[in-house]
Amino acid sequence: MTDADIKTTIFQLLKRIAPDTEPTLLKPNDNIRDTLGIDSFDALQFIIALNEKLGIEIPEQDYGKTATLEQLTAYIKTKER
Amino acid sequence: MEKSPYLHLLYQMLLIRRFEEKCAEMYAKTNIRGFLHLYIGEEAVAVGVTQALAGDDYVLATYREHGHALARGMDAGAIMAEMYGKQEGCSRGRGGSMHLFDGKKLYGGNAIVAGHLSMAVGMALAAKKQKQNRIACCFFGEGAAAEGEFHEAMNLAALWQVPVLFVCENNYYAMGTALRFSHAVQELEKKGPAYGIETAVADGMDVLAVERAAREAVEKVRARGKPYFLVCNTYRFRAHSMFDAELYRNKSEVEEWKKRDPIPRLSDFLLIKKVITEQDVQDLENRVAAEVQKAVDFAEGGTWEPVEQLTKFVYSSD
Amino acid sequence: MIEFRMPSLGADMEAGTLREWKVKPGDTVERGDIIADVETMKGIIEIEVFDAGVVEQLLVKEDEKVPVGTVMALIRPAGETAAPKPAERHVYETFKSIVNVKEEIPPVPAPVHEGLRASPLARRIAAENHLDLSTVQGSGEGGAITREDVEKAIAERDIRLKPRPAEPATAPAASTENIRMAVAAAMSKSNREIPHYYLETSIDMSKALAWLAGANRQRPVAKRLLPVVLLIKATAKALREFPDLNAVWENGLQRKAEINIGFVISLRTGGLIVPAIRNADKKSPDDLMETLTDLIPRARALKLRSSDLSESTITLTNLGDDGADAVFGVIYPPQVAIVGFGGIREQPVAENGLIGVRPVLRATLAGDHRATDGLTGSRFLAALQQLLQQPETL
Amino acid sequence: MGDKTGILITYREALKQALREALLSDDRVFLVGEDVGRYGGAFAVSKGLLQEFGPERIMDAPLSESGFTGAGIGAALAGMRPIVEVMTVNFSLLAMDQIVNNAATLLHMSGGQLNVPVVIRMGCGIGRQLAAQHSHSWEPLYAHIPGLIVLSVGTHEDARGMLLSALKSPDPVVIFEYTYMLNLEKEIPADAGAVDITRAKVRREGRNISIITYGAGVYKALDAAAELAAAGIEAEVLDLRVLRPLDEASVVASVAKTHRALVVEEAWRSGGFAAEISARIMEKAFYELDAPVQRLCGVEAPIPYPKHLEDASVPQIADIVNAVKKMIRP
Repeated sequence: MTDADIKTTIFQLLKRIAPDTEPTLLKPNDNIRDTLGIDSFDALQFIIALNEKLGIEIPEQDYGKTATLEQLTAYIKTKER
Repeated sequence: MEKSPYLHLLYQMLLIRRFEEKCAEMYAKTNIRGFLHLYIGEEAVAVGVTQALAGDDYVLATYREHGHALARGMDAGAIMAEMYGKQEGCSRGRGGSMHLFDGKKLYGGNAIVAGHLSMAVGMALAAKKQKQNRIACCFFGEGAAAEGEFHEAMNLAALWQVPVLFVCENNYYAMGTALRFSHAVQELEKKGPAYGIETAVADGMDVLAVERAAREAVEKVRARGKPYFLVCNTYRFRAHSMFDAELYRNKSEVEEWKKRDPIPRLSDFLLIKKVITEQDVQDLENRVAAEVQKAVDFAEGGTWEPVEQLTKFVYSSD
Repeated sequence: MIEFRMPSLGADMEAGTLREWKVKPGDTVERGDIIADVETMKGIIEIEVFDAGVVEQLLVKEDEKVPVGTVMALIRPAGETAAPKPAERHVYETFKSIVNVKEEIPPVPAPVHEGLRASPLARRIAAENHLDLSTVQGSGEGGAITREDVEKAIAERDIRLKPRPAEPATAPAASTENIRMAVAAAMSKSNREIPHYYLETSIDMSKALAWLAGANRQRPVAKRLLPVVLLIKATAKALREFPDLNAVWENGLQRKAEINIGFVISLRTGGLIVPAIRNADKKSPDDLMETLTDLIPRARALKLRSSDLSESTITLTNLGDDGADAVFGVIYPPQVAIVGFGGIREQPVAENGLIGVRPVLRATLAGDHRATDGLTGSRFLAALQQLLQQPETL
Repeated sequence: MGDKTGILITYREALKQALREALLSDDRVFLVGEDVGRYGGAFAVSKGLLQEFGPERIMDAPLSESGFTGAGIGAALAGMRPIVEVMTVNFSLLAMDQIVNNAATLLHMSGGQLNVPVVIRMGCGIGRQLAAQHSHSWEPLYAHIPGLIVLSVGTHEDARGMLLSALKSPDPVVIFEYTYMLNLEKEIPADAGAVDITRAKVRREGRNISIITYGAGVYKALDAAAELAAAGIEAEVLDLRVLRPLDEASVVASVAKTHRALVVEEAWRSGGFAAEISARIMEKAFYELDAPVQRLCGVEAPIPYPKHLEDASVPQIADIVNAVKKMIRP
């Protein structure tokens, strides 16, 4: 997957979890949860969605490594075989 | 003595007897089904009373009504066809043995005991209201006299003063229950006066006696426009219906009554008086046999009502 | 004839605006069916019907605002027959096949759009499985859709759609203003009428979080639990011992048999929605998580049902890890208490003469002083704390 | 310990054994009705009982249905346990005033003081070519009346057992017996006795459709179900047995299992008991239905005498088979 593909997927999933937000306006280093106003519940739904869509499992201790768009994209790439 | 009126009485009784004997046979052969109540032994009552009635009088009978139908002049073929269930029957086959109807000659054929007594009162009431010279004549058994409807009808008829002749055919058994077990007062003739209705008793095994009593009764009913109660004591020689083991009476009783059989009684009387000859009797038998056979042939040749017409005649508009 | 009236969905609701009828005259409805969307101060709410029958007449037009209690529709009870009206043509068509089977069954006209022929059982299974019946080919009499058809269609769909596609992002326009007004009205009423008392306690969450981390490590992503389910469960269990807090104040204190926790969900666009988690004390943490997974997205999409909203016996507000340290809530009338949880913070804690760092949660209780006193509230918070020290028992 | 070996018995004999057992087990029990004694019972059900129990306990009554039914009610009020035989349902109309206005109402009208433990038996049904005044299915008429317990004897087991349970009832019980089945032989357990008169009974299990019926419909439905089984359709046959108070739960349970219902009865369609069953299903099991409930009922005409028309008047086995097939494979 290219960075662009990953980003598109992230945006799609965020839009589904939080339809009333505009994820495409996120800047690479924005904290996703803070910027979009996503609480822990929505965050978990997002992680579940990533798991369903991409087969990537993010353990709880790695939540800190996925705070921004940039971090998340990188994280997903490392998890991809 | 004139010959023909007597011969006519004999003919009618003989026709009923032979016709019903044929019915019993056809029932045994399952050409006739359902309930079949034979009148054999009681012929003198229907025949005797009918002589006194006019053609347009209303006649109502019970489910033991083959005799009344024949005495009223209904066609034997139409009656037999009815018992076969054929659409050429007098009730289009819908009624069978218990429900013979003829819009002019016989208003049934009523199988709920005593249910037709008050209808007779109503028909007489209608005749009265329309100032017609008709009367209603209602036949019923002594079993009916135990029903509340008997008492209600008697009271209404007397209260309203309508021209109805109640004829109680007392054959001493309501199905299998003897008169003494079903009536506290067994003299049925006592029940009429209780309602202020003139009452007479006739020997129901003697057609001449019945005819005499009936003529007097009918004359009074027609002249006064009041009810009349005629009790005819009689006996049925056959079982209540074809399903009857006759556990309730013994054979000797039946044999005793058979000695009073109304048919030989009349023919013997006429022979002794030399009103008729043996040949006359034989001719009559032959004529009746032919008529019964013709009725059977008619019934056999009849047709079945199509199933599609099952719901016909539920309403007048059908 | 049954009169279907604008329901009251809370003590604070005085009127509602009909946004959409989900039924039309002639439709058959069963108890529990959603028959309308009504916009209230709380948002668009799906309104249930509580009687079975056939919709005879709709009396309120869409976009009309009517007071609570207004007759909105007439429903003919099941079994009652009505004089045939042209409006009922389609019902008649649907049940026309109930004829003497000895008679010839008349040819059934091709299904018209509004008269989709489907058996009640097929409809029920379809509804339970979110299957659109118009996509199903019927094999029954006159093309009617039967259970078999529906079950086949569901099986096919489930094979086709895995994972499920994203829901179309067409949530109804949030009526933020209305929700704001509802919160305003309720909170004003509360502040006016309820004499609040406030209590706070700090709870060491290290055992609870450790248990949770352990539990989540063994679970697939989709089954992970959030700390809040432990808070809900602990609150519900503690309430069993303090029934005076699980109550309403209406002409005196009235305890409630069920523990239905009103769970505050804040909308990103502003305002709050408080659906009820029914019988929370009887639900396992997994059940609670499942309930939240159902309720929260629907709440945010303003798709709650009336029954989701009307039954809570106490309120719980949880600020979560991004929120403030502590929250002192305003009681939601006619309830008599609100429990508040702040964010879980790493804090220095003195223990056996030493200072350690522990995750600490500040739990608060606001109580209606007419109903209970501070002593009851204190004991309740103590019980809550105890329960959270034994997370495995929750 | 019961004797479970089967004995072959006619419906008539089962009824008689029940009568005999009732008379033996309780001195308060007596039988009254037209021709129950010397004649041996209009349908020979009580044949021989007069000889065994004497005229005090087997009482022949004159043709006076209203009178002796009322007397039965009175005797029940005053401590006896009368069994009133109204020969046939058609004559019961003459006694209906007593049954409806007295037996059914006294308990309620007296504020619970006067109960009426009378049992009223009557022959009924169609199939003997007895024409319009002697062929009736008026179970729905009686089932309409609160205060009565209305039983329909659709099987030999019930013929043997229902009367005994009815006599235990503190309230008036009307029992419908089917004259058409009197000569029919079936096997019942040798120790067969009192049966539950509160519940309907599944006479045959099935999963594709419920044939709900009573009385004369039961054996017909069972025969139809056997035929259907050969065609791969498993029909459940539910014998309602107790028409009032109706065991609605069993109806709902069966429909919830099979999702289709055909109600079969010989009574006329309009306002009949099948209509009641159908309505209950609509009320309580609508969302279980995978096809519209169907009824097979008597054709709405007085019953005619000829066999071919009489047969066409009420549902027959072939009609049931055809109706089920149409419902399952349209």
